[in-house]
Amino acid sequence: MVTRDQIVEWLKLVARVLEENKDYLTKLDAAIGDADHGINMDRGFKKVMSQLPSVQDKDIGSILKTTGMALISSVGGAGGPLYGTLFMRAGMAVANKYELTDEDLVHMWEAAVEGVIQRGRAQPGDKTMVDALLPAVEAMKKALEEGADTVEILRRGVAAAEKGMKDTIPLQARKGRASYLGERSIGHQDPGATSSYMLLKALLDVVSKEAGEEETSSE
Amino acid sequence: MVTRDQIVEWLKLVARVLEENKDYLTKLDAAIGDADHGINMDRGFKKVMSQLPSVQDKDIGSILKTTGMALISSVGGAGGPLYGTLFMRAGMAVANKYELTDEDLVHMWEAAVEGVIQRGRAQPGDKTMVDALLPAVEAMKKALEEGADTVEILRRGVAAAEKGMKDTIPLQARKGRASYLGERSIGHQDPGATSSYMLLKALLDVVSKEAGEEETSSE
Amino acid sequence: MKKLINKPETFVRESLEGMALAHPDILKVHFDPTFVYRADAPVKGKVAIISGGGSGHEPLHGGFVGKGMLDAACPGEVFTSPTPDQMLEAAKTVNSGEGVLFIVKNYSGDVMNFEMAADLARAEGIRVLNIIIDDDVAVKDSLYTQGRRGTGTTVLAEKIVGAAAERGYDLRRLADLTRKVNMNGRSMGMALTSCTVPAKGTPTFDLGEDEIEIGIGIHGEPGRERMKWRPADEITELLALSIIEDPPYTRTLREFDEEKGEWVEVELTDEPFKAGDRVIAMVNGMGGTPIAELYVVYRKLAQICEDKGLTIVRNLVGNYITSLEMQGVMITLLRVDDEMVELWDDPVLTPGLRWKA
Amino acid sequence: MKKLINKPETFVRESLEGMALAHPDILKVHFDPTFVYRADAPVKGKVAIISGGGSGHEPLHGGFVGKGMLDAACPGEVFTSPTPDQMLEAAKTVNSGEGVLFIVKNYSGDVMNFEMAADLARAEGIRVLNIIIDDDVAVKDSLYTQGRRGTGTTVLAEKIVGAAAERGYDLRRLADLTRKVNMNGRSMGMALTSCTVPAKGTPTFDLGEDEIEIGIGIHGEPGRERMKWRPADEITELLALSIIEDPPYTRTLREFDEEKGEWVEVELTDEPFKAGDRVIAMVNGMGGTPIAELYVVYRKLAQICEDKGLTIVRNLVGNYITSLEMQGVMITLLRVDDEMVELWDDPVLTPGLRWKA
Ligand SMILES: Nc1ncnc2c1ncn2[C@@H]1O[C@H](COP(=O)(O)OP(=O)(O)O)[C@@H](O)[C@H]1O
Ligand SMILES: Nc1ncnc2c1ncn2[C@@H]1O[C@H](COP(=O)(O)OP(=O)(O)O)[C@@H](O)[C@H]1O
Ligand SMILES: [Mg+2]
Ligand SMILES: [Mg+2]
Ligand SMILES: [Mg+2]
Ligand SMILES: [Mg+2]
Repeated sequence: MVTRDQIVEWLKLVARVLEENKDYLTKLDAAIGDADHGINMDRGFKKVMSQLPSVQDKDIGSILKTTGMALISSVGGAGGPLYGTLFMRAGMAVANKYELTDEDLVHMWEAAVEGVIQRGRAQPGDKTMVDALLPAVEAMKKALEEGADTVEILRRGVAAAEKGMKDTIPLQARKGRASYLGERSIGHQDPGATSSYMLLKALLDVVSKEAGEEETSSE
Repeated sequence: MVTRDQIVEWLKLVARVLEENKDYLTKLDAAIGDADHGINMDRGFKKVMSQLPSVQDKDIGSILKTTGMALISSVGGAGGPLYGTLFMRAGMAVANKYELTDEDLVHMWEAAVEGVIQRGRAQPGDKTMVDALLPAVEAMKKALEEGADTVEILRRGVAAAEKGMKDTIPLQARKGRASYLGERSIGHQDPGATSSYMLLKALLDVVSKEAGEEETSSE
Repeated sequence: MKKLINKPETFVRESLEGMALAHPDILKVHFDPTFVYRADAPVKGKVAIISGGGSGHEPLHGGFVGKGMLDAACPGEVFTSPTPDQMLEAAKTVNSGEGVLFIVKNYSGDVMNFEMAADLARAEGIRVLNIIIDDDVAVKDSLYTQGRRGTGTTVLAEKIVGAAAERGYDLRRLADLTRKVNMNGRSMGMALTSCTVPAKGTPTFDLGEDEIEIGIGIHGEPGRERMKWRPADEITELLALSIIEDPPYTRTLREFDEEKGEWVEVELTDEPFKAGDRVIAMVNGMGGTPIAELYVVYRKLAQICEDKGLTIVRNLVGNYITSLEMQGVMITLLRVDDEMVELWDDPVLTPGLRWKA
Repeated sequence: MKKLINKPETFVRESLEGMALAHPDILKVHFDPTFVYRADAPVKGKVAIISGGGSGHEPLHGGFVGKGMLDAACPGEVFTSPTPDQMLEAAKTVNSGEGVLFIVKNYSGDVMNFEMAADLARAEGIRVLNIIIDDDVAVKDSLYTQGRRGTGTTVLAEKIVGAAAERGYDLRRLADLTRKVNMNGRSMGMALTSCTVPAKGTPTFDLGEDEIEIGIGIHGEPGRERMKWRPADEITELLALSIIEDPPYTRTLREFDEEKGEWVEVELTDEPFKAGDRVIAMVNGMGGTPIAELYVVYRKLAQICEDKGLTIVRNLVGNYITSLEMQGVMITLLRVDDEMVELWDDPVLTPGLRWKA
């Protein structure tokens, strides 16, 4: 179970984590992209934060759709439409809800990541955020089937995302700017996969904290 | 007495001296101008050399006028019209002559330098070639009046030019590019005064060599 | 980093404000969301042409807004795609009822943002088609990459399609024309120096004192090859031959199918240049190159085209699609037919390109 | 030194050859001696306007040859005045019998070479008048220097006087108009970076990583003052106020007196700007500055002019008179009357400036 307030807390934590990791993400993007991913995401979540007060009393679907719209209109680049779509689709998947069952939660991520793939047409292995997101969704689905609780579902999702993120290092990019580098993209961790991992990790942190567990550092 | 052949020798020596001092003159011009005086003068006298064969059997006036035209059409910048005028006026002053008496010689330089002043409107002390040329003419006139021989006339002219050249160092430029530097032009030797000195020195070298005297280095 | 800016955060906005002040007769600038649009928009009976992309490529795109070219341009932050709300607002402002054509450079960010914008605009009842420009032969394959980048041909497409819109072509015909321009245009660029993105403050890449980068993108993306400096003629030959001898290139691009009401993948293959072709040639400075050097390149390009049997019927030499203050050059060749040449010659009145007006 | 050239010795020539190839409809280039001239020269019944100077300032002057502007331009080596034989041949080629006006920037080399050329041309029966442009307020006094340098006003003068020649003004009236433009135009520039003369191969001056030079000439001559980098608005204010608040300036220039048949010294004093003046404003890039930055400068300049009661009636923002790849900006303000504005608006068709044609 994830509450509306936890979703709000989550978005705030994401904003904080992205601010803290702005330079780190930008550095990753400098290696194989155009050195703006951290700047873009930070700008986007600042916008999200500025709009949050006006929607945080609404349902989770509205909050997430507003988040998506804020990202779409402020991030730009590839990250903007991708993360915008992620949150829009997530919001649409849980419209009118004030709390999410574990089924809702997993369904929400499934729909969200489906949206990302539709938007960006990246395949797994293309060295993009999909390489963190898709394994996470699959792990969460599996955990749900196996009857894991909310924290455990998210924990498995985060673990899969982290592995997927790290596994982007040896890959050669086939989508986004990094693809122009050809073989020179090998050996670098994908910035989008990294920010995706951070997103999931922040949700786990919020949920597990309220479940009485210790918060771990987010990087 | 200066012969037609000596004039031809002189021009050849000037071409050689300027080629050797191309970098030196350019370096002087870099300090207070636009770093091209040596390049310009060398280009000009290369052109003179290429035309010399076709006129070296003519009278001195023609040779000098051809030299002036060659400089005018190839040097450019401030140096082109000034040295072009110098040789044109020199040539006009000794038209149709195959040899120059000492009177002719001094008169030739007087007319030549008058042309430079008319063209450039520089006053003595403006930190230009005039500061080498004008004292030289005055010294040669005085030497002639005092009954000095050709070599002595030229020797005194060269000495005055050398002093004038060195005396440009403490001056603040009031003509040409160097004038934009204001006080920052102080402390540098004027490139045009330096090339003027070289011109006179080369003539002395040619004439004194034929007079059985030892040639001295030209820089 | 020394630039004529106040601070990185306000650079794009202040530059646009300056442009609006300088050309009030030609264009206006709207902020929040940001877009540049024709002073006389919407133009009755005319399909609106909109483009956009990251800033830092000026005059592209804002400098090509005006009679005979773009109705609106959506500038993002430096080298960052603009956002769909910009394009949506721009579309609403300049649409006269005849629909809107989005001309989009093939960068993942641009492509996705313009697709979202098109969806949003359609949801508001505006007819929109997106056509992608992907002309940079420095990118070899499309299977293992994002595909070719959109570069110099964009400028030529905006001019030609803008003229056609002015003549009253309908939306579908304009989309077809844009696709045709794209299929006949090829570009390749090189850099002598890097550029510095204001927000970053340090050069995007390091080039040694005697190194050059061949096949560079317009954002300082790495090129095909780094090599020692060589004379302009050799560089020109390298670029020109890469373009002229480029084999047929097949790519899959996404377009909106109005009958089906959905995005479909379209496979397109272009034809290489061949003797007898007529071309428009552009020698484009990357921002920091003196025009005198661009003419040195044009001289050699003209010789090469003559050798290869290509007739240059029109040309552009100057800064049209740039990478901030980067020094370097991009060559674009566009195979043209009579229709394209006629449209090229039509009047244009924009800050960046102007004739007969 | 990394440049898009083959070698320094052939740079000017190859660049001109490229220009001739790119614009055969507008101009031709003659070599030995070198000059650029209108493709349709001599134009019957029209006084010919000729300018020239060292190369490296492109598009000035060769890029301003064409209908409505110059009949011919004489390019020297980079930053070196051209020679009188170039001007003489150019004059002979473009003179239609109505005489020739030489527009000369106030550098000792240019002035002397154009004077010699005028004498030579007159000796061949061609009527010639020389008018000097000296508009650079960075040079304070004329008593102890060569006087003010000719900079941005030259571009505006060539446009306005070119239009007047096209309208049929006679030589004397054109000379008067050129002098009037000069007396109403003032400029000042600054550099963020040095330029590198190809023949020299190293930067003309050294500027520290955070230093700028204010009051620079167009050859990398030193300016008034070297200072730490500051925001574009402050730089713009510095330049604009130096121009707007410049006190009356008196100079002695040499002109040819046709009645007397000899060169005479003319003393001229200009009037400072005052509230209510209408001006043409030019924000000119020094060659390596992105146009987006020039618009940042224009934005502030427009504000300052408004504050000072000056109305900008026309403007130019771009690279018009440059110093190779130097980064920096020059501001020119020209006080105009109705006649000058009308002439400004007349058609012009040159590689560097084009409208209504
Ligand atoms: N087509 C795509 N599908 C999925 N993710 C993508 C795609 N293109 C790029 N990305 C992701 O976007 C990230 C870069 O985002 P960002 O730097 O914000 O955009 P841009 O590349 O436009 O500057 C990449 O690291 C990658 O994970
Ligand atoms: N008005 C002038 N009268 C006399 N000599 C001058 C004048 N202006 C410049 N000069 C001389 O010309 C020299 C510079 O020549 P040069 O470098 O060839 O020309 P430029 O200054 O055009 O590059 C100066 O050192 C100075 O001696
Ligand atoms: Mg990026
Ligand atoms: Mg010099
Ligand atoms: Mg980006
Ligand atoms: Mg010079």
